[in-house]
Amino acid sequence: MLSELLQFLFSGLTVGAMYALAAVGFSLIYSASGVINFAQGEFIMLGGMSAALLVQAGVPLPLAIALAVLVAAAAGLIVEKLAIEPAGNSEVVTLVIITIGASLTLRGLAEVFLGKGNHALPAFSGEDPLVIFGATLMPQSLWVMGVTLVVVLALGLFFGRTTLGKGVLATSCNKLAAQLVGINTRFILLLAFGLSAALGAVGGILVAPMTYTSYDVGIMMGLKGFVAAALGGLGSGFGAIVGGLLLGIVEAMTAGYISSAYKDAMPFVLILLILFFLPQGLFGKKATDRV
Amino acid sequence: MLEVRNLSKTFGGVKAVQDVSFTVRAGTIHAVIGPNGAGKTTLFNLITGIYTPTSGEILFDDASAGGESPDRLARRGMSRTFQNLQVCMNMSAIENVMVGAHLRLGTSLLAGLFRLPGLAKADAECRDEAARLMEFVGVGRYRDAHASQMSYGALKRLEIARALAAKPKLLLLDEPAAGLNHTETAEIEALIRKVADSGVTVVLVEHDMKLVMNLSDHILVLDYGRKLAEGSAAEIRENPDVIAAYLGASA
Amino acid sequence: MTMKPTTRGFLFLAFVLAVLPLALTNGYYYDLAIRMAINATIAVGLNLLIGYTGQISLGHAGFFGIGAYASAILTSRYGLPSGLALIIGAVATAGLAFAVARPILKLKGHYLAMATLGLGIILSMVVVNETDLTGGPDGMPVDAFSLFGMQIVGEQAWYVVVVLILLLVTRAALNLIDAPAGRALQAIHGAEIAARVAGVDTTSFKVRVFVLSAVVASVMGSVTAHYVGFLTPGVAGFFHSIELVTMVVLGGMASVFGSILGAVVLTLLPQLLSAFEGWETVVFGLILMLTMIFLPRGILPTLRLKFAGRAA
Amino acid sequence: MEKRTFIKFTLAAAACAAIGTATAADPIRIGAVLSVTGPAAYLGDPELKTLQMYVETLNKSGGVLGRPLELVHYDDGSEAGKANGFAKRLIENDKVDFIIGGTTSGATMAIAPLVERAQVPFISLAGAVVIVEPAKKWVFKTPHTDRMAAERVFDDMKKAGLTKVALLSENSGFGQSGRKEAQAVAAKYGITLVADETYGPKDTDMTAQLTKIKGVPGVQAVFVFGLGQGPAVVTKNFAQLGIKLPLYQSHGVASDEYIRLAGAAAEGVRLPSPALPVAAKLPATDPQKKVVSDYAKLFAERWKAEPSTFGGYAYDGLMLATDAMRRAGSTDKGKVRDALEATTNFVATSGAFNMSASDHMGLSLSAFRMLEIRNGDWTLLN
Repeated sequence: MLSELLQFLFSGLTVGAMYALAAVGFSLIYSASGVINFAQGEFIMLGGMSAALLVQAGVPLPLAIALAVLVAAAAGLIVEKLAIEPAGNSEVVTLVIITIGASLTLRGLAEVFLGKGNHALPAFSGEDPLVIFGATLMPQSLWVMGVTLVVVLALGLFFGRTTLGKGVLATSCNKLAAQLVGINTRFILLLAFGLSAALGAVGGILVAPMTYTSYDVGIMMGLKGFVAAALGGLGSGFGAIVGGLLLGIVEAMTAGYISSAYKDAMPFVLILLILFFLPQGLFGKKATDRV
Repeated sequence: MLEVRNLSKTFGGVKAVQDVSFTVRAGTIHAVIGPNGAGKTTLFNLITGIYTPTSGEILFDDASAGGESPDRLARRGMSRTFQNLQVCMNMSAIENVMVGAHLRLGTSLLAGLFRLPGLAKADAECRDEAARLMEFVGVGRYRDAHASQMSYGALKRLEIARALAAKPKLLLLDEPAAGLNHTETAEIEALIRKVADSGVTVVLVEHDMKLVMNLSDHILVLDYGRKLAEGSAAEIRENPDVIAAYLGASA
Repeated sequence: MTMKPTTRGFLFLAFVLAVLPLALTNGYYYDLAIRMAINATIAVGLNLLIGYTGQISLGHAGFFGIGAYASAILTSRYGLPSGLALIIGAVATAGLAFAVARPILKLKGHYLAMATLGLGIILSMVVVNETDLTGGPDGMPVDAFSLFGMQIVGEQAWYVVVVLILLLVTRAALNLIDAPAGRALQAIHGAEIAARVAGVDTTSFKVRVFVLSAVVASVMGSVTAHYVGFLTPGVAGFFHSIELVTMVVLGGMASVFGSILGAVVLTLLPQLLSAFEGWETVVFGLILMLTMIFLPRGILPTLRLKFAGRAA
Repeated sequence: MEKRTFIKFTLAAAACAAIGTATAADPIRIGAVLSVTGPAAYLGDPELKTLQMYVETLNKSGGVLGRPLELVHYDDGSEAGKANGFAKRLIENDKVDFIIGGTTSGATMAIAPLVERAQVPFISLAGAVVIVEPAKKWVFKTPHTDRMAAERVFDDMKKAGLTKVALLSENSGFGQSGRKEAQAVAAKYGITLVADETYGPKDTDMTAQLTKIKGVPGVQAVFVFGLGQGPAVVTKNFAQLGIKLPLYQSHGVASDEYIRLAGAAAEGVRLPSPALPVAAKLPATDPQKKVVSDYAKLFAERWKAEPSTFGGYAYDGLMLATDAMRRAGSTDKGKVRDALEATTNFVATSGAFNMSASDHMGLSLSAFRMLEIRNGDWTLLN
């Protein structure tokens, strides 16, 4: 029975790491702009789809990955430049609707130009599962988890050690004050979108060998990413990772031990319970009203 | 009217208000002064129920008021204005004032949906009353304006009108003259006097010493969350601790 | 005596709805008009919550779903009269909305969005999975609506019914925003702390307006179920919720007539876009983005502001 | 033609008052409501492509009854509510002579009451049994039912002596309808369903469900009912977990895409399917050989894409419709309907259709071929 539990845990961690990568993108943009970017899922889709189609066209895998990340990052920059920046200081709901519009546009373009089929990407390190205490794990899962870990560490360093990273944090804290001390907040916002899109693409590429990819995978990944980010506490990179893993594990455990029919509902029950007691998510900053 | 006993409030490790006690008698004007960060606004937030005290007691009309919600305190006759304006920019000026009269009108959602006869009449009266109050605080010319079209000084007065619309017994004014020029400050001073004369007990936080000294019957000085001194304007002016706190240790 | 602008607007709306049938030359146009009116009614109710009180909900399709499935299940599986089923659905919705409102509405901003989204998704999962009751993803048929032995059949009859409901809800919403309770709601949006200090029991108001908007969605869910005659879980789903919110924001937050306009635009758009042959999603997304970028307050308020600016 | 339609629709919608004008070269109007986008796009997309392609082809060869065909199609985005609205538009506004579509069973059931009331012949492309049982006067369908798929699989299992079967179904209309039918007919073949798990249409990992199934005592085979990428993920997870049981899929994965996605893991998977995937491997004597080969060739040439069995259903629908019109000698709706009901031994991609007043699908169980994947390709089982 230990092997079963372990198998559920592996499943949860693999899926959870995917959610975590999606959630980090949400968190990053939320940090810089206070906006929940509903187009985040489409960056994930763009990464996976571009990589898969490039490989099919005969481009070597590493080059295809690099190009796919660039494609998604470019899409992120375009969305910021053409949709978010002109909207300026609109209300948050307005910005949310704009990102939904951006998401539909990107998905629609993918549908028209990349087609509606499902595509696979070859696994990076073969298809032979590793057996650990009777449970099996695909090498690709290790890639997903490993890269997630690297991303966390890299973001930690970026925010903690670099001026640019601190600039992002300052912008999120108080845009006006950040501008006053000479931070180019427009550049920060552009950076956040480019970086989130690139991160999303990395996630989309990593999971494509296991889950396949198509023009509409962004919807589900985007939703799960938002949930994971909120669970962990919006704007907290660490929270996003924990939220993602927790979400994946709860889903796998529910499917394994309770009911696979309700496995998608369980994370939301969990979220409601958590939010009732911790209104800022697990690791979100507490805000006090100042009057 | 208002009695504060050993009131303390800590945020995390920071002691914003520490063991403060004072009494406000009915019909007086009471000022709270102190340097920035002395805990004045926190004290207001504790009294008006926005924060819950860490320890200590607040008595309003001889009944406990500590930790009670702002809307229930409003029901009991307490009203206030804010240091950072809290005007509803999504509403017209007069509607902002009418919100102040919220408790005296039918607040049933159903009554509102079906515009029951009694409600329409009361509401029309409320509108006239709000217009009178706007005249009273000196913003009558904004009667048909939207809140977002008003100047900063006018909005400060609008907040006072809204607070008065509740017909409070006790009115707390948080820096009513902040950001105003000389003339405007003088006008606000006259307005506060007028309000007090109409029988409302006033507590105010203010940095403008001239206004404080002119108006106040009693002054409470806070420093680093603690009570530094208390007394009449003349007493406070002479108090060496207050002078030291305001002018720095070098004085 | 001058007429209030809202009264003028209301009379204009009533006039348009009264003469519209002259332009509705076939059942399809009636169908469009009916769907617009249903969406508009929900949007007006939702705007009270989102636009006026400033509390977002990404889960209202869940309430729509409760009403719709209550009507479908109670009438076809338990033989209850459709009027009674509608009321039971509305009461159940009110009960659920009331029970969850207090903890949920303590949340702010995106967390509130998250919680309402979660609630909506849980409800839609129930609809998908309880196959025996709901027919599962393939859906279930719904009988015609009948009241005192009279059935509502045909587009013309339904048009009259939904238009009357729309006018009633619009009038009630206009009344409310002009009443003390409505001002309290707007004050919660504008400056919540100030509202509390003025004596507004903000929690109670948020809860009540949440329940109110949920009940409107539920009733329209029942109406839709009987009108369309067939129900699938999509009606309770996340995308329907987003669609409803988009109607409110696109038309104009805190504008009753804006909501109606938003509902009209969003109902009509997919029909117009069907000419774009595969580009529908792209064009829809672009229209959504461009409208919100250039008319950030929503169509109606921005136009009104521009118009007023020119007149002044 | 597309451009003309576009302008006309825009004008019509803008003015909100279009009046259909009849011209001398009055085309036969075929209406279609398909799920070209959304979760069921996997089905709806090849269906639309097929209809467009064959309307072109038929028109090149002179149309039907000397009149050209005109296709009026709408995308319901995989939402039944929208399908209902678009069907109303086809009937009331576009005044079509015939309706094909309803990609999903939900969409079909939302359209059915409308065509019954308006008396328009209608061929659905969805699988559920409820569409044609009991038979509705104006409603027909081309695909095999999900019950037939379950029966074909259980029949094969029975022959192999497999009686304890785990069911893993997709949480979509296709999967849940299949699950219901599988449960209904299992006993008839002496099969006990020892597990009943589901997965979401866009799920990315099914190892949890499969681990649970693996742990069920006595389980002898696994039957998956789903569409698109989900069953491929299941197949990969199945291999990952080293489960050695026979794996059966439904006709929902009868496309080359499935083999490409699942790769080596798909080796040995069995499923029921129309003849299309094995068109080239059919014996020359097979009556379907020509029709499926021609369809596959034409589709691949026209769209530079793999033909799919779902497109085949649309082909069958259009051909049945035009055949009925030819036999009826007019587009009179009542006569076309009667002719359609009288269809006998009409060979199409799904099999030979024999309609009757009580059978509005007209396919027999033998029309389903049992396939196995060997060496990365389809093999026809006998």
